[in-house]
Amino acid sequence: MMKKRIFLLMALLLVGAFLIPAYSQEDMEVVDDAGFSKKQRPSAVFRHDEHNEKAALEDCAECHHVYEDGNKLEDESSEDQSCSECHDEEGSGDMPGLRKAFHTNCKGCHLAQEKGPVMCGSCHVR
Amino acid sequence: MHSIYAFVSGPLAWLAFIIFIGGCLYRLISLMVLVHRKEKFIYSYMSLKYSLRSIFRWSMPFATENMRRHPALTIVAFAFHICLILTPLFLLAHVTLVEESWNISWWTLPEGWAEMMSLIVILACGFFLMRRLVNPEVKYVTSASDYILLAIVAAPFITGILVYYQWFGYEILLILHILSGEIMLVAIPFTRLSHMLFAPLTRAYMGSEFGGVRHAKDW
Amino acid sequence: MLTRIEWDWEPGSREIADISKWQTQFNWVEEPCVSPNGEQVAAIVNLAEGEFNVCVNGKTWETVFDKIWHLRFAPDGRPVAFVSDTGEWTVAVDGRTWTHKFGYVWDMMFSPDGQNIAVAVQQDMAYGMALNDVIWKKTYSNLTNPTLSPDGSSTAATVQVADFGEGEIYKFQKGVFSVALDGQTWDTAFVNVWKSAISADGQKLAAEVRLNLYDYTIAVNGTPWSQTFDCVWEPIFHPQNNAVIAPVRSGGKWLLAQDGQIVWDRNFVQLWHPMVSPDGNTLAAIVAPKYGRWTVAVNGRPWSVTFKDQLSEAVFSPDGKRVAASAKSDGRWTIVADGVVWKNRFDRVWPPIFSPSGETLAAKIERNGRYSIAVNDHIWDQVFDAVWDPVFSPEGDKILLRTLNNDRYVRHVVPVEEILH
Amino acid sequence: MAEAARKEEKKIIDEGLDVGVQNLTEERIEKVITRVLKGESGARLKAYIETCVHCGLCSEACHYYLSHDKDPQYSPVGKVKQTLWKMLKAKGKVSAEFIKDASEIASTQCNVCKRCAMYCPFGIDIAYMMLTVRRICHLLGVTPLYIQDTAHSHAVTMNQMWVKDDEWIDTLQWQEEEAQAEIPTLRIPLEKEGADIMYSVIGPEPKFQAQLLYQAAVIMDVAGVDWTMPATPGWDNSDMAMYTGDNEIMGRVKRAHFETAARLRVNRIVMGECGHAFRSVYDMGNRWLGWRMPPIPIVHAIDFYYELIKNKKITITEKFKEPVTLHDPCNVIRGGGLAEKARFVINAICEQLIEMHPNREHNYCCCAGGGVINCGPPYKMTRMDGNRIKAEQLFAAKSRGAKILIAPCHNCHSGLEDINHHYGLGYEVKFISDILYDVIEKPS
Repeated sequence: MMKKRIFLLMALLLVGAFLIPAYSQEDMEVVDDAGFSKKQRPSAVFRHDEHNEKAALEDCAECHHVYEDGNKLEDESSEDQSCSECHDEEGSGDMPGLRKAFHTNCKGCHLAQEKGPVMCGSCHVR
Repeated sequence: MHSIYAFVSGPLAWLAFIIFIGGCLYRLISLMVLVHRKEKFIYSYMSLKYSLRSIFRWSMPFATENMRRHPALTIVAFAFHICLILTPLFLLAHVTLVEESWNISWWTLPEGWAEMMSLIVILACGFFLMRRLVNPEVKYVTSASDYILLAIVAAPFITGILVYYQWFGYEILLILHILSGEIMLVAIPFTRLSHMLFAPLTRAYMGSEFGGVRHAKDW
Repeated sequence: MLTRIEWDWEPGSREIADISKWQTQFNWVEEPCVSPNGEQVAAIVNLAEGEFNVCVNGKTWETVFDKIWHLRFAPDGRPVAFVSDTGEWTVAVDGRTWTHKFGYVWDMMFSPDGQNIAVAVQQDMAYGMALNDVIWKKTYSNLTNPTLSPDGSSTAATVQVADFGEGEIYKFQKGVFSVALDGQTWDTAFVNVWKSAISADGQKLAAEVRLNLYDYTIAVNGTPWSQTFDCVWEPIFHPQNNAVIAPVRSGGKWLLAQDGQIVWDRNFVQLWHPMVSPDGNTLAAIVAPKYGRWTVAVNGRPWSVTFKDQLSEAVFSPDGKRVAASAKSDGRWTIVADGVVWKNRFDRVWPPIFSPSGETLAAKIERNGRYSIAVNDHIWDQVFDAVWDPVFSPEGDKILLRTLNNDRYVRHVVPVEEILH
Repeated sequence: MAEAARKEEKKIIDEGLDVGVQNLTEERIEKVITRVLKGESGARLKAYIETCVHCGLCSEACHYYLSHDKDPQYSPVGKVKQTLWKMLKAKGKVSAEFIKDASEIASTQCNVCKRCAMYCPFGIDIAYMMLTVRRICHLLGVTPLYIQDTAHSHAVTMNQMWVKDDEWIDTLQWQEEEAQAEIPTLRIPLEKEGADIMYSVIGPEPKFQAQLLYQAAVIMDVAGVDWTMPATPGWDNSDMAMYTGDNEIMGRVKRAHFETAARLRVNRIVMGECGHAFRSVYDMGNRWLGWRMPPIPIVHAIDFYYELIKNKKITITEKFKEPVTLHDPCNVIRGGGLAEKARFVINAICEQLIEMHPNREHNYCCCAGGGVINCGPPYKMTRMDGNRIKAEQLFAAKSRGAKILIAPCHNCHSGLEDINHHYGLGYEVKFISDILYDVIEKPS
């Protein structure tokens, strides 16, 4: 059951990586904030590959996590999805809203690692 | 920068809020204790009806004789106080920070409004500064402490605007912004900014005396 | 003079005089007053311009005066008034004037038995006192706060002992006032001397004094207490041991002091009119335990019931076991005895009076402009245009009532039982 | 500039201040200031001092400030600065000369009219602070001579004018006799125990203005009032000790007043047209004694006349013809809410009332009250120069036709007489009773 699902995901990822270059993260400059109905700040600067290289991030799920019943699933990741597919703007129950999700994800890690920007304007650069 | 940020936005902010809230409670309680100890009779004249009558009247722009006599100051003072209180409370960035820490959030001001309101506070501080420098009756009773208080109030808004536009050294300014906010919080209970706490009380007392005993208006 | 036991205590009503007849007889009739035993009613009457007399039970005094004021019955039943003839004033007792004449006389005082009559007098701007037509040997440039000793044998008053001109504030502040007992002042002078009291044996005189503009104390026979206070009220003498008791103010609160030492263990927002029970065992005073709240404190313990407006004239029962007072809250009067408030409320009530045994308490009351009496919280069913204070019979089973209705003055003796039912 | 101008004015010689300061030592000053500011004062003073944001908005409330070309030293807060702020800042370590100046400022440059309390956004009571300064000066023995003498009079005689016990009664009997020439059966009932009303007046009435007693007696008689007057001290409702900061004497005098009324068992005390006396029996004296409100209801003359007219106890034969204007005294209007009743009375007895502006609670002070006129001749010019604005206000009313100035308060009355004369305004100053006495129907 579990193996089957991982296999399926891997397959989908491969297809996605090759067939949809438009979604390639190589060119990514800012965080995908399409999920916000109204943007109040400039999009957060985020160069995906450069960041990951610098941060020596191997595991996609470090950011592209999957949660089930409040627990992070160790072997699963969600880089095929938009953050906003799970995190709507409002958030519900344990699921943080989109803004909080971004902030927790980025700033939370930066604070923990004591690396990377943590102040509003450092990401939301004018 | 991380550690400084973490310090000013973490322990220092906690400290500032604790001093602010604790200080306010301390000041209010010690005033009440003083009333209880030495001027208990004051309680016997306090009237809810006339307290509210007075507070309400003095919370309405142009509802009192003196407000009508100084229209510019009235407008500035009301705008100043409204913006001074609402802007930090409903600023998106502040609410976001609160939400990150305690998972509670509330309505926020559109960024453009907040910007305008901060500017209003700064301009109002400028207006007050001019009054202190130019109006003889204000100048006469102005001392260094009054300028310092004005600076304490203006600083979070000036730095706030600067970090909003990310002019000059953003990170340093943000740290300064947080610090200036914290200084203001700490200053409120222990300087004449405590009129935030006491004005409703003095107003209520005068309102009660004028309404309940003197049967006269206090405006 | 008949003692109270010899008065007519036969129950029933008796009309003594019809004052409406006097009104036809004279230009005008002033406020009537009545004798303690109720057998006489008297009033100052005007005969013509500048002609006055006193009418007692329909009969006028022999002499007509230019002016008469302050007609009162002495406790022994003699009518006394201040009278003026050809610009000179004196005292007339039962129509007979004193031999001494004065520029002015005022402040009439009686001993409890009515035998001694004291007044303040002024002649050629020199002030003194006169007791039973005997004048002080020395006079002073001003006199205030006259007082009479408990048995009426001595008089005292605050007197000015040195002259100072208008605006001579520093001379004043050196102290130019003293107190004179039977005309003799203390050797010491003070900035102010107010009310004084004479001991039962007539040997001691105590007065409230101000030493400078700020320090107050009590002086006894000219010697101030070693303690000073922010303020003091008038002293009283303990009837048995001659101790001097007075309220004193310190740190913004009032305390009770005896011979300079604080005797009650708590302070009050106000404390005045201290009084000692006839047996000397109990000390009581009118107090405000809280701001704007009035009651009586007995031996330093205030009653739990308090009144908003005022509390006046607390009295001990003759055996000293009970205390009662008249009190007012929100404009309505009532009586409170031993901390228990009457249920009835009145427009006005006069100082309550205990029966000799202390069991019964009576007071003159007013409701809707009509007067009556109430006994132990029962209101008598009869009302009058005017009544005087009720008087208990020696056994306490009957009450003497002096009333006025349609200008008819009537003397009633009413069994207490009748009012209580 | 302003500093220099102020110094020019300071040529007042007052023995009460000049000799008073000679007895001071630095220790005594410090001790007394500490006693008052730390010991006697409490939350109010603390809150007022710490809430004041030095905005200067109280300035325009003050007639001294307005009359001195907006010299900030005369603004209410300016006077606090020159007195209390400095005492607080120096923790009581101030010089004798400072105390002298503080006494002059607090006693003669503030009428404690409380107009500024209506202009402060926080309702800070600067009059209370000035009275606190006077309290300090009293305890230091540095009070203007004339008013100190008056306080001494209160202490000795329980009245304001050194009227001796017998003189008072004699005066009443004399006025009774005078009035009997007009109404033969008229009486001034002395010591009528159980009367409805005790009528109380201020010391100057028996001393200098006995006609006011006469008028009151006629009004009482005509209205058929059940009234009395005491033949003992306690008849005087006035109180200058209240204004010198001698609270103990204030309390003593008020006690005498209330206990006299209580002894006479009256339902109410009616008082003549006086403002500060109203304050002393209605507001300040009763409080010092522990009474939240007066133990016996106090009815000011304005209120009493209102009642008599409203209840048709008196009839107006013919209204007073000449146009009048009304000065609203601080202590009964701002302090007693009688503004509308005053207008009812004036309109009932006068053909035409021409309002001065500002009026009611906002009327400008007479500059005599608060004990200032009682500080005597040395300060007459202080009052005249200090109230040019009043002259302007009165002049404006005059230019609109007012001829008579009604001032239902003794201090206002005397103060306005001086203003009237000094500025040549040409008013005739009257009490309400002067007119009321004239226009009521009397037995022929």
